[in-house]
Amino acid sequence: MKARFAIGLVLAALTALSMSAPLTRATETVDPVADAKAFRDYFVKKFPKVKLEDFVNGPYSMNEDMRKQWEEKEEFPPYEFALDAGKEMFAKPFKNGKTYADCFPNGGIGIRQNYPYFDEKEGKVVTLELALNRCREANGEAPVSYVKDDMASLTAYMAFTSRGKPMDIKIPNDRRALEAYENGKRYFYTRRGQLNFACANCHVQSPGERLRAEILAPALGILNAMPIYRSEWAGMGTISRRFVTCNSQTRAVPLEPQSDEYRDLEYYLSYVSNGLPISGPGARP
Amino acid sequence: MRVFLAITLLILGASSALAASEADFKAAYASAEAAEKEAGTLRNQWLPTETALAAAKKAAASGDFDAATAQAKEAEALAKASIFQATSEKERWKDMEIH
Amino acid sequence: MASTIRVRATSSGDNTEVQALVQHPMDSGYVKDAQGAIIPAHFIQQLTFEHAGKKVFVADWGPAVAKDPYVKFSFKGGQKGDDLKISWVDNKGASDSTIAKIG
Amino acid sequence: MTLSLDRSIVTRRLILRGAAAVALIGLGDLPLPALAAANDRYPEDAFKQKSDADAIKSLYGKSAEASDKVKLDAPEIAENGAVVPIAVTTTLEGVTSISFLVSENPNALAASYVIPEGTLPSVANRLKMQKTSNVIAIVEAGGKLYSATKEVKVTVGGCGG
Repeated sequence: MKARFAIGLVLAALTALSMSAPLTRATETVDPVADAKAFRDYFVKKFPKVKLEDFVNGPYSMNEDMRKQWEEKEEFPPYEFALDAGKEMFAKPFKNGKTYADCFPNGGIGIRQNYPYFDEKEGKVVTLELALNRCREANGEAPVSYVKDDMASLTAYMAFTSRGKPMDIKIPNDRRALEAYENGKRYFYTRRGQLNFACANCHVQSPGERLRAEILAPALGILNAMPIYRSEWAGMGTISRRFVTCNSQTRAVPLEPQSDEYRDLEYYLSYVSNGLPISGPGARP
Repeated sequence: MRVFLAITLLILGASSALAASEADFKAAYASAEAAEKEAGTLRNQWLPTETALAAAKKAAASGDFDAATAQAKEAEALAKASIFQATSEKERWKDMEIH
Repeated sequence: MASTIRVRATSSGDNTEVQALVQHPMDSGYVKDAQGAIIPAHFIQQLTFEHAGKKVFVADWGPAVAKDPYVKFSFKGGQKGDDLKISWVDNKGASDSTIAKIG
Repeated sequence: MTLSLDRSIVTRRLILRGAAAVALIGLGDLPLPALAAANDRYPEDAFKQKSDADAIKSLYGKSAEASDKVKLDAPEIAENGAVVPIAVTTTLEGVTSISFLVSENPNALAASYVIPEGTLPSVANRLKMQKTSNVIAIVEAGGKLYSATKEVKVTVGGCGG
């Protein structure tokens, strides 16, 4: 079964990759297909012993002692309560009788791997968290905080329904989509904060290394396990919460959750992880 | 760039010898705030800048304008550094990109 | 309101393995909140498991047990479909209990 | 009349009373639950002790000897001091109690488990550790105490905001 699973992954990835055509800009080409291939090859070459789909397990794909502690947690994971709460919330109708299922394709089940997507009408990246709050507002409900439990529970349930499905992010042949992708890439490699670190310094140059108690996760598949229950937070965290805390770790002032930079960053990071399985919700240190 | 820094340090050293007045503080705080605002437009502010600005305000409120001015100058230096970081990274990020 | 106790009890014929995850803050009394005030100690003191009217396991916990505490043990006996009663009481006198079916 | 007896005296007396009770049962039914409740009293005092030695003394009234029959499973470096997976299993016979202590915690005793007749002598749980410390697993078997100790390194994560 494992071999077939891996081959399935590769095929799914190749089809997804070949979809988006490169855009030639005045100065240099923005070529997501080539980027994604180079991105994956870098990690596969740097960690030959790590199976492709195992990268989504972040620090646990990098360190045996940590992995053992993770496997123990996964026997009865701490995100169990968020998952149940998310399932309940997902089915509870809004005041107008509708539910989240009415806002999403396939009733919101098994679709997490297609988020974020580029909305060509709006010309912007739409993430799962943004779509959930938009669904609430469209049905007369107040939006929930992007960094708190309700959003984490909802995304935990939606991720759970997609477990195992390969990440499948599309970049339509639209200059604005390629620009959003490029913004995300630039953000990822730009040094920020007084400590002068870019995301890439930790997650590309030194995954597997220790940052005091923590082992740095590889960037490949880094969002596949989201949302995560972190022992550090003694609670759930969405992608928004993770980006905000990463910024403050380098002593940079975080941006508003779901601001353009963060949504483009999520677009880039998800795209270059196409083909790797969704494993959310996850448990992390 | 290094020469410029050396000169500012000299000026800073000289003026702090005299006790800072409220006016000195207000001027220093205003330019620090302006620099931090610019860092904001570049979407690249630093947390230490904000702590220094807050410390400056607190010191001024308690009437200690020496400390308040020093903190405001510190905040301005930090804000300027974050602006420098944003502008220098505009192209430099590509060096780190995986190819 | 869903019970705070999640249980997985599976019988292998002669032994029953029990895993429990309980939703509880397990505050140790040593942690400060955002405003710097100490969060008072609030933790489960005793968690009891009973099968066929007999106690098969009793956990006495202090504040050093992790939040949303987990415990795993096994006992001889217990068939598929049997009831397993689980109950806890904390240092503030709050309590909860549930009856799980052995799978 | 709640004497704060420590557990081992309690258990010895219980066994005597238990034997007497069993003998009586033959004559008529005798309420057994009162027995079971007796040795399940929450060891308040033991949890208040600072050091692991005092906690063990308060809990069992005797000291433990290290034994390789007690298998303690704990990480080398805790991924996070708030959730440290620790488990113990033993091949010793007649196990009646299992406890876990974290020497450097403010109060050493973390958890103590009553292992009734018929329950297997192995427990897994998740503890909190304030800092790098020895973790001690205690097994009471046949009225004697056996222990295993392992150091677990604990530090904070990340590079600091």
